[in-house]
This record gives sequence, structure tokens and C-alpha cells, in this order.
Amino acid sequence: MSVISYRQALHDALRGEMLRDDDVFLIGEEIGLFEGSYKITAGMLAEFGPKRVRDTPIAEEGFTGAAIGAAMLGLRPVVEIMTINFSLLALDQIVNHAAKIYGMFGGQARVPLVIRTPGGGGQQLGATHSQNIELYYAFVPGMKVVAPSSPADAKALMLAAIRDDDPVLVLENLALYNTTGEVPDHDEPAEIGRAAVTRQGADITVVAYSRMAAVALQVAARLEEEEGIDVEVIDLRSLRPLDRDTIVASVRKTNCAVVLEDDWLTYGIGAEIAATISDGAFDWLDAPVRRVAMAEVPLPYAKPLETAALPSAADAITAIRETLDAVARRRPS
Amino acid sequence: MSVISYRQALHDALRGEMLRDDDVFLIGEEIGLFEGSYKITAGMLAEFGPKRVRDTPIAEEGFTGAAIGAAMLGLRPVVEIMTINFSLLALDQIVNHAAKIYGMFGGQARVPLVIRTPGGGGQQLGATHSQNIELYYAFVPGMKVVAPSSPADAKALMLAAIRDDDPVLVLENLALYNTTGEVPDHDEPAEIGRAAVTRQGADITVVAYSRMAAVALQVAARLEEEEGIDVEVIDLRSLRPLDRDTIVASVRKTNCAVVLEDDWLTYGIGAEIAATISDGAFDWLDAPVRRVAMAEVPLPYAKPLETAALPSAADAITAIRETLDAVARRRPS
Amino acid sequence: MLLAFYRQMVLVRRFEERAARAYTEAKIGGYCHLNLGEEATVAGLMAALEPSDYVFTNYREHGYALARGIAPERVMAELYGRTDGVSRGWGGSMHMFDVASRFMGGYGIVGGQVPLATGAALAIDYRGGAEAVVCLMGDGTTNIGAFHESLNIAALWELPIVYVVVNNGLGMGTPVERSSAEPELHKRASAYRMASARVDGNDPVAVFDAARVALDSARAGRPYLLETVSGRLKGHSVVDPARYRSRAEAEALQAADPVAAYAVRLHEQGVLTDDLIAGIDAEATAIVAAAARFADESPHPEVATLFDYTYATSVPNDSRRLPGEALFA
Amino acid sequence: MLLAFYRQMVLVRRFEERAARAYTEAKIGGYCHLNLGEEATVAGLMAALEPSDYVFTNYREHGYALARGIAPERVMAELYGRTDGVSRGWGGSMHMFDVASRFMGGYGIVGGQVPLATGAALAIDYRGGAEAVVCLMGDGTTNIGAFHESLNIAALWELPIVYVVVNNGLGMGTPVERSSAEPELHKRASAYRMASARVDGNDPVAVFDAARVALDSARAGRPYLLETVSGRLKGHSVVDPARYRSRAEAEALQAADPVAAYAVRLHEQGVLTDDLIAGIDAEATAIVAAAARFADESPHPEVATLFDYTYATSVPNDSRRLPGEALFA
Ligand SMILES: Cc1ncc(C[n+]2csc(CCOP(=O)(O)OP(=O)(O)O)c2C)c(N)n1
Ligand SMILES: Cc1ncc(C[n+]2csc(CCOP(=O)(O)OP(=O)(O)O)c2C)c(N)n1
Ligand SMILES: [Mg+2]
Ligand SMILES: [Mg+2]
Repeated sequence: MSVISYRQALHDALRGEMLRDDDVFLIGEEIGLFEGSYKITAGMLAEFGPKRVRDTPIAEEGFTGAAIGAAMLGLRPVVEIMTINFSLLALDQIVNHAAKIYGMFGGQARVPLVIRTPGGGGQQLGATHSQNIELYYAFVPGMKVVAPSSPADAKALMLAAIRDDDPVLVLENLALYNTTGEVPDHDEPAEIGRAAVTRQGADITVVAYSRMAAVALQVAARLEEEEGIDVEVIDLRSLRPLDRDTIVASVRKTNCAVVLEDDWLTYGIGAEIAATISDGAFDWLDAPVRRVAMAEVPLPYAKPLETAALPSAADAITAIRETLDAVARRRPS
Repeated sequence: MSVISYRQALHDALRGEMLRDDDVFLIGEEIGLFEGSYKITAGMLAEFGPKRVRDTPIAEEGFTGAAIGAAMLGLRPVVEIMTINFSLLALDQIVNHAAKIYGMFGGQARVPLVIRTPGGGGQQLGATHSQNIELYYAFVPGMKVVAPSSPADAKALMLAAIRDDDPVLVLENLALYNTTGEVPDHDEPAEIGRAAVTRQGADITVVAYSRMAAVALQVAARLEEEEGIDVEVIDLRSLRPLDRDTIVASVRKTNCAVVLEDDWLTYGIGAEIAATISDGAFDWLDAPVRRVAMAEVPLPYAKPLETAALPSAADAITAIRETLDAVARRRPS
Repeated sequence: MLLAFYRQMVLVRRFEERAARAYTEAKIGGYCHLNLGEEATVAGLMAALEPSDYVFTNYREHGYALARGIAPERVMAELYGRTDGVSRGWGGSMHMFDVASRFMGGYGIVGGQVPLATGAALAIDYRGGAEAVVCLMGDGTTNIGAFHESLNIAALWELPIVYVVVNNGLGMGTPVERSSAEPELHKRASAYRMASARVDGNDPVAVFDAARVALDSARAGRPYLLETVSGRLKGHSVVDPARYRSRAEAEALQAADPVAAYAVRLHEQGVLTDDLIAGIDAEATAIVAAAARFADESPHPEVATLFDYTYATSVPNDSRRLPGEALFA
Repeated sequence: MLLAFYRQMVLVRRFEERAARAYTEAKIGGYCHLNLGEEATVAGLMAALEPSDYVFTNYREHGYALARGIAPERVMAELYGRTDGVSRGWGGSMHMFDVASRFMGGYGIVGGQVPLATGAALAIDYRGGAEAVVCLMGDGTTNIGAFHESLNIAALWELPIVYVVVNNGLGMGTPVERSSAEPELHKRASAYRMASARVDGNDPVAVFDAARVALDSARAGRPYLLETVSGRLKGHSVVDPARYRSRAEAEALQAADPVAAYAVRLHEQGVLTDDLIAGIDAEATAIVAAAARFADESPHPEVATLFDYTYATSVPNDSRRLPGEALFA
């Protein structure tokens, strides 16, 4: 075990896989000479050369599609899309091609592709550069979507993604890159499709992923300490497939739940989580499932507006408290 | 009132607006010479000429973006995207530009744009040509998304969309084009943002939109006749904004609900509907909200597979019956 | 070779005619685009490839699949949506794929195949292979962004690929001059310093020769844009009556029918005789009839297989639920 | 005019230096891309426009906004995210917009502005107006699909638009030769039969003259591609140390600094004197200092305004909920 950053964990996973398997290569804008917009690929061009660390023109559709084509011939490309916002330009290649090719041709061609891309707001990047649109991928059968919230998961899920024979989108997060945590030194790929109970608790279930899963743990620690509330935290880790059983089992135990998400509320990822809980834990639920999500506006640049629009730890605490109040009101006393 | 087809209703609305307002023009692939892939624009080139009925190169991003730019200067373009599947190629222009421009520039530029595009499977068009991805637009603040299920709504919502100063996506449906119904002869734009109770009922609420809202009415009629079940049907009509109050008010009355949708279940439009009902009607609900949706696969070409994967009236009936059974099990008898 | 071209062209012609008939008999569904008028390009181009080369194309691909050596039965069975289809019935007319013959798919999204094919060329280059990729597309496809991005990437990285623009004069109902500001489509290669040529797509020999030049260039790391000029004898797809075309235009096209023209030419050259023509025709007709019989007898896929091809690497919690089933039992 | 160019260039230079400082003081957030090195292009190009013309550009647009006549206070206030900002604090550095001066926006998505600008030209043409559109973009932007689709459309429909490629040699850290197979970017116009030229972007007069030619052409229905060649003196954005550039390269750029070079030239021509240089500099510095003061004093937007700009036509059921609020009371 070493304590390293989320950035470093991603870097280590990529580098390890590059060393392990010659078919793995990196492709994307500014990943080589520039060493990556967020420096995940720092040093890689020098170590592996331009064939395996391939800087591309600004052509998201073209280079993502090229990676898909290369994957069809058995290579294992890892595409960096600088931020998830720009992935809209490659969406047709991802949704209509990468995710369809295995099924549409009756299982004849595999697409062992990884797309790494960070989401996240909160950096005053404005409406077009601050979106959380993982939904666009999580919605699509044929895609797999993972969302690590810790350095350990960043490494383990990246390893799993690269070794998987299907297109996997690895959702990174701008606000998590500098966070640190313990990471095993050896390679231990995670199992894609499983959520994790990252904190056991009895009073309420908080379901989250990516940055909000980290916020959930902070909030849980604080609520335990300050108010004695015992929060169970579920980190989804995999948005597709979605591990409904783990979520529902938790709520059947705690009887109430809050969902935290960084995207817009209406139709966001949390809608599915809330619907799933309301269905699978129907007879156990003592209060409506509360969702904490981004305000439904094009995210403004101005700091006070941006801050108001983004979900925070304080919002999570409000939602948890109000949900527990709602439970108390409904439970026979 | 006249009985006309959904196709004719769309055509009439477009033609009427073209006659009424010189700033309205049509743009898209094959809408002129070819008279439209699905013939909504038949006769329009001959009547209005190539300036106002503009055939484009195959360049969804380019011509949709051009329409957005023209709208910024005050024109009122109506873009046809041949099917919603191809809209992925224009998604960056729609989501990152059309939907952002009003907010991102502090309210200085309006984008009075309409995008008309059909969704729908069931025609053996295969995995890339049969998708229902209205979610991609309904998720986005700044967009408005309407989904008519009847000829009357097709006309009324199209009129409203063209007269609205924001980007509006009008979701049409391949399977609805030939359906017929009564349509007022005069122009009566609908109010965007309101659902409709298209059938009053006491026993169960069925929420749907587009094709499935038409299926819901058929199913309701059949269940009434054959089993005396009194179904209330809510047609969403507007996916964004979403009229939560109308939905919740109905379920507070009927105490149970089924959601019908033509897209994939996980993260689909129905997830938000189910989550909304489970929250807003929490204390009224006597059984979990059941969702009927497409099987989560890239849609196969082969007819038996396609049929199995798509939601049908029979599936809706199963879900309604099973939900009423679940209610009966839970209600004190 | 000349005779082989002719045989191939006639087979494609008869196959497509049979497909059109089967469509009207409702044996085939969805969209169905035919190679009628494109037979010479099909024959010449496919003959120029090595077996180890890769082919990517669009939805108008039946003929290319046949000429690549895929059994007509399997192509027809795909049209019928049956388990013996070349894509196991999952793809249909627009999505033929055969891994054995490196026929890497018909694609229904205009331009969708272009980045993919470019990536296949990248994989060849990555591995130092001697194969090349042929990426087919229609004239209308040269106006879409993916075309530009891909050609730039291929030229920049010197990838072994030939882009073939099958210029049939129309994208659905839109003439080239109304969609491309540079209607001499091969000239677009200059924006990428890429070599290019235009060739008569009604002449299989000319196509073959031009394709050889293009492939040699591609294998040497100089990607190439080849434009073949031919006509589309019928509508855009089987259901399109092509009313936007004048009777004169339609008649001119029929008069220039490449199969008939090539037969005349070979006849003049003494390569074909009347008997041979009749024999080749009978042979093609028989093959196609047998293919249709085979397709009709091939089983429909079982509903139990619906969830077999969502993922190659299976994972827990994959959804395998039919529309009428509840999420929780 | 020569002096006016110089004044403009110095103002942009001082403004950008001040912006960089304000960024390190955390007065400005997000990404912040400067026009350092691009001043001659800014001055020459903007001077060639009529007031009724429209400008679309990318995120590297402060200088263009200033040269278009937007008050430096309002540009600076936008960087500070204040209500007096040119986009009311909603846009920031990358998204300046001013409807009065027909400055139709900086855009942060590479290439995003290109279809929009093309559509603005379509609107002019639709109405039979005499205005033209100038659409700015970087060298790296010529490789994206939207560029291709838009230029084809503009040429096909003969729209009044000038596409200006500001070639500063780099897209972030990637040199032009490593991203464009045709590095003489203006030549890409030939793929659309479009007229084009390359001009020295360090010379405001040359840019002005070339822009006039281009605009005349555009107004006559012949869209135009103009490439201006200059250098980027600093990193891609304020936070980029540009380590990928060798010391020699960086020094060569500084040596060719267009503001200094133009001062020397005007000095030699007798247009500028040492006093005048000092005066212009002091004036620019004062303007910029006042702008920063103004920005600092301008109010932050109120949270109550968060939902003001989602829709222009208000509708029932629009969500106006803060993250901590419940859906149902
Ligand atoms: C992205 C996209 N836009 C539109 C369509 C609808 N469409 C199918 S074929 C076609 C015309 C293509 O013309 P061309 O490239 O010349 O090929 P051809 O059909 O003539 O062989 C169009 C517009 C599509 N399938 N994909
Ligand atoms: C679609 C998209 N891809 C990537 C980026 C990230 N990005 C921002 S600026 C830039 C480089 C643009 O280079 P160029 O067009 O030469 O303009 P310059 O910055 O040199 O003025 C990149 C890749 C983006 N903003 N949008
Ligand atoms: Mg064509
Ligand atoms: Mg540049």
C-alpha cells in the first residue's frame, strides 16, 4: 500500500498496462508533448514513444473513431477525451459504433476500447465546460461506464477497463485528481458492475458516485461525529451495469435514502437510483428518496452563481437531516 | 375539426407558419427535391422555393449549427433531422450551443430554433437506426422538448415550438405518422410544459409519451371493456419542462402507476417519472411504480428479436394487472 | 479476369433484383439499398484487394460482400434476418460483416465507417503489417465532418488506406453539385496533400487498375482517395420511386447500364458469346435462387438469444429483462 | 490609421498583461487565454470591419472584443465575473458577447463557432443584407469536422462570410505540422473552390488590407478563407508554462514581438516618436488600470438571478430549485 493521488493512481494503472501489454496504447489530444491537460500521462511519451502515446489533431470524432477501428483489429486503445464535454463530438462514434458493433454484427467483432475523460464543475469553466453528462453513456446498452471516487478505485477500475473486451468509459473528475488515498502496489483489477458499501451504517443510506461519493464519506464522518447519525454510503462505481441489489439491500436495512449526484436533477443518474430504491425497497422505505443534484441551469461563470448551482456537502447534510425528520414523522412513535 | 393524419398535422402546422411568418424557414436533408424522407414537407419546395425550403449536404452538425446561428440573428429555422439517431452528430451544436447561448451570454441572444426529428423502433432498421434518445435533450436545461402523441398535439405543439424563442426539440415518431385523429382547423398553439390527462380513470395511472401514450389509450380502452379496469392516462407531451404536478395529482388519486416508454429502462425517461411519483405521491402509493421499457440491447434486425425487445400493448397490460395485484396484496381487505 | 468481372457483375445484378423482389414479398424488412448500376465498381475494386486486406463500407454493400467471397446464401439469409445470415440476423441489409473475409461491416450512419476504417489502418501500421484498408463511401458522404477528420489523420500518420468514393451522382435525391462545393470529389484530397484519382466506375478494368495503383500507394504509407463515377439505376432504397429524377435522366442511366455495356464490349472483343452470356446468366440466376431458398429455410433467431451480444466480456448485473418483466420479483 | 493600429495593439497588450496578473491574484477564474503575440492581427482585422458586420470567435477573444469597441471596463468586469461584465458575468474569459457591437461571442468548444457564424451569414443572405460575418478560429481548429462542413456549406450557398484562421503555430502544445496534413492552412479552401490567402499576422496593415479583400469577396457572395500567421508569446492559457517549447523557440518569438516590431517600424517611418510611444503606453496602462478598478467594484451577481437565463420564453414547470431543496415540499 502507498498513499498516492487519484492522478497518480490513474497514471500508474496506464503505465503498468502499457508495460504489460504491447497492444495497449494511448491516444488523444495533448497527451504526449504537452503531457496531458491534467498531466495524467506525464512522462509517457518519453518512456513509450510516439507510436504508443499518440498526440492527435483536434478531431474528437476522428480519433475516437480511429481508436474504435483499431480496437476492432485487436488493439487495446485508451482514448483520452480532454473533458467529457468534448465527448459530445465523438458521441456518434461511441454510441452508434463502439457500443453497437459487437451486437449489430452478431458477436463477430469485439471493441476492447477505453475512453478516459473527466467530468466536473466548480472551476468556473462556464456552461459548456462544466457538464456531467455520463448519463449519455450510462444509458446505452453495449457500453460499460465506471466512475472511480478514490485513488484505489481509480487504479482498480482502470485496470479492469483496459482488460475488458468491451468499450468502457472511465469517468474521472477534475476535483478528484489531487485527492489522495491508499492504493495497493500490486495490480488488482476491480470487477466492473459492482457497487461498494464504502461505509457501513444503520440510519440512512446515501448513494453516490464519483466526486459525490467522496463527499458522501466526508458528510458521513461529520454527521457521525457531530450528530451521532450513522450513515451507510454506497459508491456505485459502475453506472452501467448498475448494481441494483447492493443499493436495495442497504435501503431494506436503513429504510431511507438520499442520492447525491453532480449532474442535473431531472432525468439525471439519480432518477434511476431513486426509482430503483422506490421499487426494490418499496415496503421498507419510511420516507421519499431525496435527491441532491445540480440546479437546472447552464452553469454560470460567476463564482457565487456557480457555487449556488452546484451540490455541496451542506446540501447533502440538509437532505439527510430532512429525510430523517420525514422518517421520524412517519414512524409510529 | 377535421380527421387528418399525424403527418398531415405536422405538415399543416409547418405550412401555416411559413405562410404567417417570413422568418420561418425549413432546413434539412432531402426535405425539398426528395420531399422529405417521411414526406412531412411534401410540396413545400414547390410552394415556397429553395430559399425557404433548404436542402442541405449531409452534414448534421454543420446545418444544425447554421440554423442556430441564423436563429441568433432572429430567423426562425425549423430543422429536420431525418431520424433522431443522426442527431448525435449535431449534439454538440444543440447541447453546447443552442441550449447554452441564452444563458452563457447573460440573456443577450435568443435562439428561436425548432428541431423536428422522429424516433422509434419496430421497423427492422437495426441497432443504429431505431433508438429513442430524447433523453439526451430532455436532460438539458436550456432545451425544451415536446413529444406529441396525436395529430392534434402534433399540430398544436409544433405551432408552439415555432413561436417559442428557445430551442425546442419536437420529437416525432415513425410509427405515428400514419395515425389519424381530429385536429382543429384553426391555429391553437399548445402550452409547452404541460402534461395532459388524456383519459380520466380511478383505478391506476398510466404515464407515457409519444407512441406509448397512444398505446396507453388503446390499452385503457381494452382494459375497461374486457376487465372493467378504469385507467387514467397521462400524456407527458412536454419532456422538458416536466409537469410533475399533473402526474403526482393523478397518482394521489389512483394510488398506483405504470410508466410506459419506448427507450431503454435503466436511466430512461421513465426513471424520472417513477422517481417523481415515488417522491411526490409517497404517502399515497400502494404499490411500486412499474416501468415498461425496451430491453437493454442494441436492437437486432431480425423480426422476432426486435419484437421481443420492444415494449408492446401486451406488456403494458401485464404491468397494469400485476401492479393492481400488488396493490390488492398490500391493501387491507 | 475479364470474364470473371462479368460473372461477378451479373451475380450482383441478379442478386439485387432478387433482393428487391424478396423485399416486396416482405421477406426482407428495414431499409434495403441496392448496388444496381454499381456492379462494375464492385467487381473491379474487390478484385484488386488481397485476401488479407480489410474492407469497410456503408449500407449499400450486398454486392461488395458477394464479391469479397461471402457465400450468397449467407448474404441473402442476413437480408431475411436468419441465424445463418452473415451477421446472424442481427444486422440486416445495412450491416453485413464477415470476420473471415475481413469484411468489416456495412454501416448505416453516413460517414460512420470512415473513422473506423482509418483506425483499422492505424492498427495495421502499429503492427507493421502489409495489409491495406479499403473504405468505401458515397459521394454525399464527402460533406460530413468525419470524412475531413479521417482523411487528415490518415495523411498525417501515413496510414495504409484507400478511401473510395463511389460517386453515383446522388445522395438520396440530392445531386452532387447541390451538396459539394467541389463536385470533382477526388480533388478534396488536396486539402490533406493526399494523392487521388477519378475513374470510370462503369468499367471494371479501369476500376481494377486504378485500385491497384491506389493500394500500392497506401501500402507504401501514402493514403489515397479514389473516386469512381457510376450511376444509380433505381431509387435510393427499394421503396424509393425516385420521382425527383426526370424520365430522360432515368432513361439515359438505363442506356448506360454497365452490365449491358460490358457485355457488349466483351462480345466485341470475342471474350463473350451469346451462349456464354446466357450461361452466365443462368448460373447467376440459379445461385441467387438457391440463396433465397436457403435463406427462407434458415431458422429465425430464438428470443432466448436476445441478450447474447450486448457484451463480449460478461459482467455482473447486466440487464436481461424483457419489456413486460418487473425489475424486482 | 497606422497610429490607431499601434494604439489598439498596445491597449490589447496591456490589457492582457493585466488580465494575467488579475488571474494570479485570483480575481479571475476558469480558463484564461490571452492574445499576447496576436495584437497586430487583432488590430488590422477588426479595423477592416463595418460596424454592421458580425464577429464570431473562439475563447481567445479579449483583444477582439476591445478592438470591436467594447469598453475595457466591461471586458474586464466579465473576467471578474461581475454584473457589469459584457456577458453579465455568465460567460467569463471564454464567452464574451455584445449584441450592440455585433460581437456574437467567444466560444469554448473548438470549432463550435464555425457553424454558428455560417448560419449568421445565411441569415444575412436570407434577408438580402449587405453585412458580412467574420469567423475567427485557431490553426488547430481547421482539423475538426465542423470546419469542413461549414466551409462546404458557405461555398455552396455563396454566403457572405470570411473565415479567419489565426495561425499561431500551435494548438495548445501541438505544432501545426503535427496536426494538419496540409500545414499551409489557407490551401484547404481549395476543397470547396473557395478563395483564400495567407498574410503576415504580425503586420496590422497587411492584415487590414487582406481582410478588406476578403470582406469584399464575401459581400459579393464569394466566401473567403484568410490565414494570418503570428506567434503565441506565452502559454496556451495563463496557467500553462509552455515547457514543450524550447528556450530558443521562446526567445525567437519574443524577438519577433509584433508590438515592438511595429513600434520600430513606425518610429523609422516617423509616425511614432519616443514621447508618443511613452504617451500611448501610459494611456493604455491607465485605461487598463481603470478597467480593473471598475471590475473590482462591480457587484457580483445575486444568487436570486440564477434562474433568469435558462429560457427566453418562460414556461410553466421550469425547474428553479437549488441543490439542497426538496422536489416536493
Ligand atoms: C448521419 C446520417 N445522416 C443521414 C442519413 C440518411 N441517409 C442515408 S443514405 C443517405 C445518402 C447518402 O448518399 P451517398 O453518400 O452519396 O451514398 P449513396 O446512398 O448514394 O450510395 C442519407 C442522407 C444517415 N444514414 N446518416
Ligand atoms: C472540441 C474541443 N476539443 C478540445 C478542446 C480543448 N482545447 C482548447 S483550446 C485547444 C487548442 C486550440 O488550438 P487553436 O485552434 O490553434 O487555437 P489557439 O488556442 O492556438 O488560439 C484545445 C485542444 C476544446 N476546447 N474543444
Ligand atoms: Mg451517392
Ligand atoms: Mg493555434
